[in-house]
Amino acid sequence: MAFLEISNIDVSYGDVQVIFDLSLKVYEGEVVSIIGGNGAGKSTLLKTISGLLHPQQGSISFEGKPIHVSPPEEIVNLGIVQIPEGRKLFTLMSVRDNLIVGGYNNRANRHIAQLMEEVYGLLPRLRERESQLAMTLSGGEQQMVAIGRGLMAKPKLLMLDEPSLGLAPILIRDIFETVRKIADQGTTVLLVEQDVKHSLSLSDRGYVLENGRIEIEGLAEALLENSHVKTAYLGA
Amino acid sequence: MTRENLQKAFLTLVLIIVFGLPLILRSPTYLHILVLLYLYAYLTTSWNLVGGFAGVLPLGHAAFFGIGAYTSTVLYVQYGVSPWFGMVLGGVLASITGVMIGLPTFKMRGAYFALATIAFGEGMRVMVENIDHLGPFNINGPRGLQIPPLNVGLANLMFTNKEPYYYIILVMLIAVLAVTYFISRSRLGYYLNAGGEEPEAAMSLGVNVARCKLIAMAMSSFLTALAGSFYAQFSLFIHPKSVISLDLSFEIAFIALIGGRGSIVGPVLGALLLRPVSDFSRIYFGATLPGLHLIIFGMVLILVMIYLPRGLQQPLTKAYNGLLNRLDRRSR
Amino acid sequence: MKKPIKEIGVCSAVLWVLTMALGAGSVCLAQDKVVKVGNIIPLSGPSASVGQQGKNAREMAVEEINAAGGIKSLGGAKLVMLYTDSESKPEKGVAEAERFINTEKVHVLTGCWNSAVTYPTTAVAERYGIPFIVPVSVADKITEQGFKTVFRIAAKDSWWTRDQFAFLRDMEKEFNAKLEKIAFVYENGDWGKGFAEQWKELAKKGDYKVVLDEPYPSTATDLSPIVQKIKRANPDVLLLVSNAADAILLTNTLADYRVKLKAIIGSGGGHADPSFLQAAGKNAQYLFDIVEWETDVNKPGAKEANEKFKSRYGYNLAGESVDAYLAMYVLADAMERAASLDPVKIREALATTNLGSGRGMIVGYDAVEFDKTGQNKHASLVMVQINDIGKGMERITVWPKNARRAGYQPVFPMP
Amino acid sequence: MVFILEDTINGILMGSIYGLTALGLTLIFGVLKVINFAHGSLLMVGMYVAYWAVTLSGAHPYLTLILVIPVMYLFGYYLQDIVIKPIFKAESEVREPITVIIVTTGVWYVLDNLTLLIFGPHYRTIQENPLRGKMLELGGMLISVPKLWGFSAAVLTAAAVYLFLQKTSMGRAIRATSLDREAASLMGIKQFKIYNIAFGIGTATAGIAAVTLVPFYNVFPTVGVLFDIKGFIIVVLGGLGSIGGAILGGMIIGVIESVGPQFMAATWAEGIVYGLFLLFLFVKPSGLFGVRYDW
Repeated sequence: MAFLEISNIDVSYGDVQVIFDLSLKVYEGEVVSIIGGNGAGKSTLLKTISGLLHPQQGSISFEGKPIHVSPPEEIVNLGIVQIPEGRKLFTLMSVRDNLIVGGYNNRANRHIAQLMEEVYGLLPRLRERESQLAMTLSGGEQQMVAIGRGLMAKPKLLMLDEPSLGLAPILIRDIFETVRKIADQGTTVLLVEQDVKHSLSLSDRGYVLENGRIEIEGLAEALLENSHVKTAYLGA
Repeated sequence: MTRENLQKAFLTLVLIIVFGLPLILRSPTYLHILVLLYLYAYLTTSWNLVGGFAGVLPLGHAAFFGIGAYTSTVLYVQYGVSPWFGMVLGGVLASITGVMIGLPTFKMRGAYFALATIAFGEGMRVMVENIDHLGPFNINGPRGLQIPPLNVGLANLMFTNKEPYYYIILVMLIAVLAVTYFISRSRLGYYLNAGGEEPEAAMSLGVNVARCKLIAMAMSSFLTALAGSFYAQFSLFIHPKSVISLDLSFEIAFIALIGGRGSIVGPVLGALLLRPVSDFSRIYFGATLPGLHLIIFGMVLILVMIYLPRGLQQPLTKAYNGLLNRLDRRSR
Repeated sequence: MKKPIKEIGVCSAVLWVLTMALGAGSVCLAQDKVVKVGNIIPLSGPSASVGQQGKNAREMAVEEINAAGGIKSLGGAKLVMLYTDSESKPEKGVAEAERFINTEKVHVLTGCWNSAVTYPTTAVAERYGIPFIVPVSVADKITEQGFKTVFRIAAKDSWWTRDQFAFLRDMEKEFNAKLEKIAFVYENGDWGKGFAEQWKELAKKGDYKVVLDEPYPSTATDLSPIVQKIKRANPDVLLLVSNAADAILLTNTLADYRVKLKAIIGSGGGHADPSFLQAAGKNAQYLFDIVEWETDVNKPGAKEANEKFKSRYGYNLAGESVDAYLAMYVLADAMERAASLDPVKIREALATTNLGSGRGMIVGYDAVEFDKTGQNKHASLVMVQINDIGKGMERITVWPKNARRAGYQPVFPMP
Repeated sequence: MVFILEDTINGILMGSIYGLTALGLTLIFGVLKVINFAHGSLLMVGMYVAYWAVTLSGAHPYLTLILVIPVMYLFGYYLQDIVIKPIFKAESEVREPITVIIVTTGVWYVLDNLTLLIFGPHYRTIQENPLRGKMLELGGMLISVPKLWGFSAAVLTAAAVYLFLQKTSMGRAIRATSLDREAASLMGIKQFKIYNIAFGIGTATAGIAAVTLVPFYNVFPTVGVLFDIKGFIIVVLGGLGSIGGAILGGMIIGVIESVGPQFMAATWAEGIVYGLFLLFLFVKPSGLFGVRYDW
């Protein structure tokens, strides 16, 4: 049984339908990438999984439980945690407070201190920046905080929306290394990226999303060799 | 009949009804209520140019109304200048004031803009209440100004019965609706709308949002001031607490939001619902259970907003379009 | 979303039908022979308190008149009262006057307490030739517009201010105290401004030195700056025009800051509001107030009327409610003589009023008789002092001397 | 020049009470991004609750806080939950839903006039209370004791709310929601529950302000309106959403109102407040403590 199973969903923003009859699966322990261009519906998909949007048709289930009608806080309580696009930090709060809020959900809130140690262990820079306001950090550091904040929620499934956006190449590598580490520690990862090369190279499987529809799916290595992927996303 | 013809027929029917109404409805009471209803619909339509299309919430339009009322009244009572002239001059003054207040405030976002305009309106009232004489003009501070009902006639915008007032405000209302209609189809309307919803996006397309908003503000305050002069001549008495009141500014905004802001018919629909609710509930409950009519008014505001956050125009335009479609299909 | 829309539609439809039905109903009622009296008063908003008192007083008077057989010359026609809420807003007053005259077909109008509402509203009545009895709007202008249909029972503001100064002179003489410095503090509305302008004239004539002339917004939340200003100007006499909320606040704050004055003189309104005594309590002691009437007035029937009123509504009749009460009797008297529902005849009857006795004449003066402008010639005022002479704070008439409560010695200047 | 000091002190004391009345307004705005036009009415409701609590029990006015705070908290909580929440849900895509402003105005009309209907238009003060008319003499200056209490209450309340927001888990959740609703939801924070709680706390602070006013102020149905506009000015001056800013903004208004009339007519001082407010908006729209473009 799939860990996360999405079956035939349609999602609209107001009157505009963004996702059409989309199905995908994520198995426990996997790293799955969703790639696609601007406006393909990637962020909409993640928002729908997180419960910020609800599908008009179809269903989403997590560990066998249907979640497509649940509000976001319940989905977080189940263990699906999203690190949103553009980081969306709580800019006027300290790094520490950002992390604490990350652990707000029912499963995490009793282990805050322990989780925080784990996060600091993985991302030591954050300990140095602990009492600084999030808005004063550099872009790379902010992304670290966003990831740390996501980890504070004790995710079973961690979803990252464009973690490399707007970062210098050297920082991008750092970020992907961190993601790999997280996956290696046993957290299932669903990664949405435009940086196809990096994301597929650390993934097990991938889906190509175009105009709200899954166009191609397969193993990550296979996708990297796929001619359509190559021409459309790898600039080859 | 084609859809277009149907629409024309419908419009003609409405026009016949509104122009013929005084012939059937002879009671000055109802004409008085209708004059105020049209006045509010007019005010709200003028407000809508800024509040609806430009996507901000101005809550100080009573100041422009007051400028119009005071300009024409002072000139007429103290210098015998025709109120028609005073009306236009008041409009120009209001328009200048509107641009001056718009320049700094349009940079503000949502709540700040609303609060700034409240402060502007209230500040204007406080000023008028504190000033007895403004140069050669006697504005009489908090005591207000009376217009002696002596020289009745069109030149003085003063009549003994309600019908002329009815037709004047009706024509003004139709004119302002037409203006809005053309603006909404013009480039300016498009830019305003774009600037209201996605200011950054509009700006990146090279639209000078600030200038569009200022133009809208100038027009809106000009039109609002005209209504102020009309009101002064209609009621023959103005004082700061009635023509520059926060209540008035609020009511204009309510009508727009209840009707559906940013739509052309919204203000009319809002006035059609709120004015009768306010008038009739006061008439029937005002004396026996003091305050109940305002409770009803408040409840109507709450309920309409809960069930129809986009205003009355939303279901009604849908119904209207549905009706048109059905008739259209049947006639084919 | 579809269902709620329907609900709203149904609700508003029901509302419409209901209002229309009610409207139709009130038209049907008009068939019996009755005298319809339209009353436009503030029942909600900032002046709701005075409006309510005026309504109660009218109601009591009309009940009495109807119980006594109504208008006999019209075959015992009853007075039927219609009330409406002006919310203290001129435009509402005007709209309601239109409605009363055209739709309800009232024979007489009364109101509106707020002078700002009364001006434009009397203009509507004048246009239709419907008589308008003004119990208490005091602005001079109201009877000076050249209107034929306006009749005011109460004194106009120039008389109020005149009597305030006459009182001051008399007291100075009686107690052999010379007061020189005078301060004016008043709400910044047409009422306060009207008084202040006349005070200035009178102070000049009376050789007083004006040390402070201060309007304040009646919406002020803190009056201690004003009180400080009074304290520093150090006047002997303080003249006030205040609405209820600010009258209470001002009186309490004056006491808090231990402002020593020789006399404080109110101008009715807020100082005459029944809540004032309750809310200001001991701080109001020795304050003078000018009113048209007081419970201790030496007139037959006054005491009984007040007791009846108090047992029904829980507070004393005040000057302004007595005017409303009397207005109904003036109307009944005029209707009796007019013997017609024709507004022209009613107007003529009102213009020739000379009412000197009867149940309604519990006022201090001798008669109600209107001059050419429609002003009651005899309207006069009394001064009261607030003091505790064993039964808690009460209002005691002290001036004119012949009206002074037997055995009471005014405290002047204030200790 | 002692009198300027005396007036300044009075201005600071009274101003801090204005600040306290505006505290809830700024908190509610910070979290919900909505101007609560019913805030003055909530203050009025609080004053009636406090008035009756003191009158019926005969207790020290500040003792009634034990009752007023929870009553007002629940009142605000359920007002938001039942009346305002549905509109937020309907307008969930809008950042500053203007429709909510209309609803809060509707609530204002309903509350004020319901009070008029139930309690009548009378003006009430509490005659017998240990604070009434108490003045402190200090080097020739008179300082109002009830206002001094009000000042302490204002400062303590502001400090308590500030600490609550900074140091508690709920406080952090509230701050997070006010900074980014969507991100907060993704952390498992129940957005609408936070709104309810913020509204409840805001209403409770209005209740505290009501208790500070009742010993020396009149209670009547339209009393809230007098504080409403002042509250708006204060929160913008202090920076929308800033707790300390509200108190400081209140003090500035208080001082202008108190010292200004010594040099001009009091009615002009009112005008100065509006003028200063507009000036401030043009020069530093984020207010004293607000962060630019944050809201």
